[in-house]
Amino acid sequence: MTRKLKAVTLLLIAMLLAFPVFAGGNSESSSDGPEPIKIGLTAVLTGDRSLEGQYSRRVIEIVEEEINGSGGVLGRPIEIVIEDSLGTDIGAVNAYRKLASDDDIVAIITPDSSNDGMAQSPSALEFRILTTAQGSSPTLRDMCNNDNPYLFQIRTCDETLCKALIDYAYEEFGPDAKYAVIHDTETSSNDQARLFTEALQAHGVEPLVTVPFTTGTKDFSSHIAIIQQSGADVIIAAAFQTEAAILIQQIRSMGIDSPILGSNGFADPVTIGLAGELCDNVYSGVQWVPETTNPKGAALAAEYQERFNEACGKSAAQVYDNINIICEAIRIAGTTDREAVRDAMSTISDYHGAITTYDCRTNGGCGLGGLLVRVTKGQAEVLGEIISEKDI
Amino acid sequence: MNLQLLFSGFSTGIIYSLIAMGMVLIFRSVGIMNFAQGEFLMFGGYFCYMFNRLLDLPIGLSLILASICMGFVGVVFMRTSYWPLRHAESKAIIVSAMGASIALKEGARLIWGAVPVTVDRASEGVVNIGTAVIMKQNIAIIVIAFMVMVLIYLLLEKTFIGNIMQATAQDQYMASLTGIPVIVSIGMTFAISAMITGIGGGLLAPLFFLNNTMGTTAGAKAFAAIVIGGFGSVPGAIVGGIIVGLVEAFGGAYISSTYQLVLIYVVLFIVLMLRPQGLFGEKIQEKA
Amino acid sequence: MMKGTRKGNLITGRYMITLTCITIAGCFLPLVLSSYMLRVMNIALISYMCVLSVYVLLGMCGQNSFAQAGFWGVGAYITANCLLKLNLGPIVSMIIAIAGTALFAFVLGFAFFRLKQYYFTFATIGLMTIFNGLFMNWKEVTGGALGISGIPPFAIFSFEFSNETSKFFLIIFCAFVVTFLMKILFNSSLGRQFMAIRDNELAAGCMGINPLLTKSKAFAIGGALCGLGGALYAYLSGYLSFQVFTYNQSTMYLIMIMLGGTINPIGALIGTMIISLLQEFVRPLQNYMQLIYGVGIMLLMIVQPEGILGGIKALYGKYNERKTLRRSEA
Amino acid sequence: MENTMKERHLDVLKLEHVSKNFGGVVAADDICIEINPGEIFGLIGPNGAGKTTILNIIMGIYDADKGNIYLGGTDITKLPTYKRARMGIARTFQHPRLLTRCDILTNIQMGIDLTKRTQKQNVDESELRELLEAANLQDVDLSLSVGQLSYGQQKLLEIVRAVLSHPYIMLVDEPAAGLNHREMDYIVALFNIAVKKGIAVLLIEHAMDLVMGICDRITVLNFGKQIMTGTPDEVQNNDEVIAAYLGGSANAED
Repeated sequence: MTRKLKAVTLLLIAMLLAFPVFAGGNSESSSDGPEPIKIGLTAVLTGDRSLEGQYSRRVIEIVEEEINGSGGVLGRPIEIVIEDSLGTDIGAVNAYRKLASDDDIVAIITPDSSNDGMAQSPSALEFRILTTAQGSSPTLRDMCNNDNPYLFQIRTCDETLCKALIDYAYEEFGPDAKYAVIHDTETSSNDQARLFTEALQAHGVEPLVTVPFTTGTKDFSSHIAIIQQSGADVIIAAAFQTEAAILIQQIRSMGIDSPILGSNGFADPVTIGLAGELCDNVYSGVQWVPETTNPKGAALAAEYQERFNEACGKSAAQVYDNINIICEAIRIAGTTDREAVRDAMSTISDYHGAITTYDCRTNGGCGLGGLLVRVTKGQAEVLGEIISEKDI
Repeated sequence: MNLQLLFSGFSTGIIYSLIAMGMVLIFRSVGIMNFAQGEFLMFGGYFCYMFNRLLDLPIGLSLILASICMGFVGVVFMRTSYWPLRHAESKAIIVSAMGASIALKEGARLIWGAVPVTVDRASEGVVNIGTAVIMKQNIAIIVIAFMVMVLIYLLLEKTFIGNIMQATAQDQYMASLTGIPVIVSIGMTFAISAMITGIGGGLLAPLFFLNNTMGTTAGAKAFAAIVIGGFGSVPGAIVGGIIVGLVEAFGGAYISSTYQLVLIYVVLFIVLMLRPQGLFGEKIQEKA
Repeated sequence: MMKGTRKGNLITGRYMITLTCITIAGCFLPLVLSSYMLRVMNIALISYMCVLSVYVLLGMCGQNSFAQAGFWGVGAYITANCLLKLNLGPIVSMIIAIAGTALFAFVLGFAFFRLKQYYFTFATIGLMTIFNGLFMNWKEVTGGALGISGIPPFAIFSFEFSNETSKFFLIIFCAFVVTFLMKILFNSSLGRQFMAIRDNELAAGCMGINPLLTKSKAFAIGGALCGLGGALYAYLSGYLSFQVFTYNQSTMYLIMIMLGGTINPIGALIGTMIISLLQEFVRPLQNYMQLIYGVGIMLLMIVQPEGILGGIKALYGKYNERKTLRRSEA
Repeated sequence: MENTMKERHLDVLKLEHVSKNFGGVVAADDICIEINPGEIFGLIGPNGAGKTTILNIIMGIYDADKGNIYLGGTDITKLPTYKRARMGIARTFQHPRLLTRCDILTNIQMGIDLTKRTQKQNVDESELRELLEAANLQDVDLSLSVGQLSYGQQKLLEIVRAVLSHPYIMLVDEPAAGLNHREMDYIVALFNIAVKKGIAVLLIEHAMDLVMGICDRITVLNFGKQIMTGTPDEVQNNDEVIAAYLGGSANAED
């Protein structure tokens, strides 16, 4: 490396590093008009779960236009500040604390995973900011209820959806149907498998076999072979979209066309996009499908499809609801003071969002319901709405 | 049931062999393990997706075009990540390759988005042999991969270009003395390595779908394949890859489905404890 | 020890620079930094300890291990279990974590160091995958995929290190002590044995050094450092999950020490700070952050293959050569 | 420091019918050598005669196929290298193996560590000064990096370190290769100090004037076979040796 070339490259790196400093905060800080109300969002923009980040980044445009178009909140426009949580606890906590130490941030939304929510919980207690969690596991719900008054689980707990799906399946396939369970050992899939099994046991039925697999497994032939041997005629499965699509594809290609009761990843537009027609005869108790019968949800799905030419995913609908419910709390509180907004949030008892209705009187499991869907001819067909009451 | 496991294990295994072969070619020519080889697999898959789904070309043509593009990617990778560091310590080259793998992962996400995608299958449908239902795609993978290996064998052993590449691999300094343009020869080695692994990506896509981080786990398994097969030996890499595939399939079914990935490395340790230089490798001779 | 003519040659005087840097940082940073940047600095200092373990293994002993993040996890989970399940005191738990991880690494060393060069490195990649698999699936000890939450902060007698600044003082104190121990190790006979093995294992054998035992000792010291890092991380974050103890984290440690320079711990400190701050610094780039980050690592390697410190040493080397020439002419 | 070896046993190092072949190539064939304390024992022969192989067999880097090796009466044939070193064998290499990234004092300290561990004695400053003066290294700044020493100085430093570890015997592999005459005298000075301490020296060397000058006895090897063992003048007049070196054999005399 000649000396001159080395100097030039060093200069290049220095410029490369200095650039973000000048870029400063987010680009679209509007100068004219009243000060915008800032809401923080930590999302996984890079790495394995970057799909969630992509949905969150895109739905923010719709939400900001919608709310600011209709006069904003308390007469002020809102601005969503997004930080990348890099898919690890450390990344999630760093992103959270960066947002929290900016005083005009009123509330923060966690990434779509229970792990990240639990990792951010101690920081939420330290900064005393309203934090809405997108994770769905019961452990997160208990943490919201007991340990952290600032943490609200703005999501339907898996328990409600899994129980509703199993109850429906019990009627549909009759009492003597035999079940096998296959699930990812990742946090939410792990819980969902346990909840499916408990719901079955409530009906006095035991799953013949339970086959766990680690996240990122690609070759399920050995797992499906175990299920085939068990002679089950209904398969219960819990996994993320990519593994779900691979699993469905391999089950169908091995000639097994028994119905599959899947977690919310199984009726997701991405899964259907990948596995296509093979997804038929898959039942799922989900938060969200683009073909939702919920009026607000249908409007959001249409707007998202028209603007991005892509089906609106679960993460997008969730971020949409989280932002709107925070704005609702700010309207009730009448101020952007963090304590007041938090107290206002716990008064919300019947908020109709794009996914379901929310009751935040207790922090855990604020979402009350979801949708029961079956995939036919590559389309998610809504069989019915799941709704449950919150025992306060 | 075992026949199904055999075929699916064999077909995934042979993909790992393709990655491992790509790595060994680079290792033999420049003496370092390429930590970004997994990303070649992913890029090959995405190129195939670009030709197949975005430009609606048939899958066969897409695979060929994808591997040609991968050839260029291989050369560009060599020029930016290896060549400026060829006189530096091997650890510096490893770290530079790691930096490149992070950049390649993010680059793929920015170009093709984060939504997992797929490509058409090389051959549709299934074949029933007795009770076993075997996807034609698995058979197609084994056939195509085998043809690629034969092609590479012929290129390396029989052709003039092959001899040049072998000579540079043996001793770069001597090769340059005999008039071989070393940068061209190493460039070709990287190109061929990227092409082989890229084809693996195109073949794997219909089964396991493409996302921008699929390269890392595949790369780690290819490492295991190389070590089991023995360092620096191409047949070792091929056999090692197939062993990894089979261990994954049968281990998952009979031993424990949760620790499937871990089983591969347990087998790796057993092989290393019995034969520290792997099945085909030569013992590392330390000179006094 | 022989009292040689030991002058401020960069190679031997390096420890003073590292120690002074840490003490200056210890006094000024808490006043300057916001609590967000303080958390980034805490995480960086914890990573510094794990990068020191890579320094001992790679810089001193010439063995490249990818399993350091795994030992970091082992230390963290031991601490969490001692605190929550066996409800031992915070200090006792930390000591058990350090000793336990060190012993575990020492025993593993005997199996792993039968392998040479590349084989050892790839065996540690396998070990890292096994660690991550265990952290994710072994429910009783690691809480499985949900991890362990509610870990109480560190406390001595009655004083609890609960807020960020007090945690910072705890961590930077440990960093200071650990760097000082490195200084003692480097000048001890054990340190010299490590370097003999790094330069040529056979020649080391000819000087009465048992390669297998000495390399296992290096692995044990590396394990102890990662155990301490793990314990401090448990106290700092209060929540542990498998997402953090991954293969990528181990590669991050290698990148940090390669950027800084493997010759001495100041390289480890520089490398850790550059990477940790680089990651936070490019946050405003949002979508392109990791791309710039990856390219940045490549460029830094191309410009300075021996790491920042290598460059400085090269400059110093030239100054030294002139000094010897003058001497021999005189 | 009086060498205890003298009272304990007659010969320091004994090779009994040692032979070694690498897949057909005979490296050593039925070698029998006995070295007494404080004796300088030469090992000469044309290139490829198997001299370094024998050194490696004594050191345990290669295992002997047949025969045993005794160090002061104890059988060390099966021991690993580091155990043999601790029992009192020091070794220098054709190309110096020093800690390249450390300073000179650390390299010297390596030898002293071995003494402290094996004989629990500290090495005093005077002994080090005496050796450095013999090697004309006394005015070199010890905190300099080893890389800044010349090739010759590095070889001398390796011998100094070997002596400092107070072994019973030193295996010295071609110390004079690449050295000028002035530095060869330093080697002779260092050997004299070693002999004074009762340390035996097994010397491999091509520089005939050095070998004939200082060796008490010499063994000549050719293609792994031991042609003869004797005093320097016996070796010079033995016609078989001359044939191996000068006359009939094809390899050129270097």
